[in-house]
Amino acid sequence: MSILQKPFVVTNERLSVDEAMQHVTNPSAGAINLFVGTVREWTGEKQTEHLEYEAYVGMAEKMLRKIGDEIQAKWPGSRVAIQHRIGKMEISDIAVIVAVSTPHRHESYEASRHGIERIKEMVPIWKKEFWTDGESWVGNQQGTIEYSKGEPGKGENSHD
Amino acid sequence: MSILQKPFVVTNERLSVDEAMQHVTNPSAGAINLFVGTVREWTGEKQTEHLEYEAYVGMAEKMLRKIGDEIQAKWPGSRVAIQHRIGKMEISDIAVIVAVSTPHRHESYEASRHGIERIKEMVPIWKKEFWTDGESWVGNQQGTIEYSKGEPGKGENSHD
Amino acid sequence: MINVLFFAGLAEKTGQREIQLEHIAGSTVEQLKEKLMQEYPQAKAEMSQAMIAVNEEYAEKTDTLQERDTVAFIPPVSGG
Amino acid sequence: MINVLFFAGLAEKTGQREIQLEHIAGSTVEQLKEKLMQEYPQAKAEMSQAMIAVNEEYAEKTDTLQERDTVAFIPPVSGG
Repeated sequence: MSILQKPFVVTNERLSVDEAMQHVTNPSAGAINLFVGTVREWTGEKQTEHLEYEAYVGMAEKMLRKIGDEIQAKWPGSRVAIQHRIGKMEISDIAVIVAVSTPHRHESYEASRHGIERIKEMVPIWKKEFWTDGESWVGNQQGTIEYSKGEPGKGENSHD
Repeated sequence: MSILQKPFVVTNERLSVDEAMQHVTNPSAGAINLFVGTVREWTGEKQTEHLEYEAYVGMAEKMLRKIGDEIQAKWPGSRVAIQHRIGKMEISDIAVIVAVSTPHRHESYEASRHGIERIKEMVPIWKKEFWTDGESWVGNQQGTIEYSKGEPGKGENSHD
Repeated sequence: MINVLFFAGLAEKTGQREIQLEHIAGSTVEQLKEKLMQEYPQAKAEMSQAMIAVNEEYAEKTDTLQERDTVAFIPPVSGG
Repeated sequence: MINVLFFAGLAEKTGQREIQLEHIAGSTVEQLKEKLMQEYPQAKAEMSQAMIAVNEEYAEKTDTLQERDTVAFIPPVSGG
């Protein structure tokens, strides 16, 4: 069994939108929204050569499942799969897929958006950019984000 | 060459999200949003057995390209592919794929949403529902939609 | 000669998918529509709801038809 | 014994990915953090920014640690 057969997974394997979609396809669904995060070459003037993602895998998968539960509670009838790749990635590689199916299209966008925003808030995965002129971990260079208390999105000052 | 190698297409062939995504993947993209419309079995109390889509193919493809142009004008740097299947479709089959890539995630949702809304407004494709208890063309049973003047979304009373 | 296309429910109501009409060039889109509503009274409701495309572009009621135009009656769409 | 995990920039700054600490059970999360900031002064800024997870769940500063807990320092995340 491929690891991609798990709907909530953090893996070194290449991700596939077809496989992610299969997790959420079902007869009650009229709409499926797939958000795919890919490795972008240019960020302003800076050129990315490649990226490396690191994760606290066990906890990250647990948090992905938690996000899935949140979505299913908020959008009844939805199905969710969230897959994140880690390790070295080249330009245009798929880093993350959020797949959500719902009966109607409006909620598929809302729910998918909720998924990716929550990933960026609470899932312990870190991106290291390898620029043409250096390297850096993303997320803490500015020092503007402080997690002072408890779970992100629940604490009083969890996100800048 | 498969017809799916055209980014804006109306076809009898099965659609593939992997193939649609390939049309929009590029080094400037950090986000790809794929909206997938699938055949839903239940609409309230009514059960769908299958669907048939009919199109004015030449004009429909022209309108899909026009929607792509609208998106690229409104969200600079975006790339778009829109593929619509016609003919007989079973439950869970893919009827339409809207694929949009953008540098950042927010616009990928906005642009994709614009795409599917415009399809439902202006592209000459018609759905016939084959219910367990009868059949009907969708869109005009209510008599509530009147297209009195010119292009939908441009005329004064184009959409209910 | 002008080519006229019917689709979906309108094709079923008229029993036609495509017809050719002579001596129509010079008329407006609206005049053609009225003429066809008289010719296909069983499809009158659907025709009045339909938009009109000329040569694959949505047209205004007041647009004038020309020889060899293709006119399509577009019932309310339901793709997607 | 308590297990402590460091990730990403914090692993680089401390030079450690995982350490074991004795005689910590009974302390709060905040007390452990302060202790480690003294032990790894070069990683003080990163530690103060980090969230703490205990046994794979985000913890409050005032939570009390127990024998065999796994404590993870979570620098600001950047997945997605």
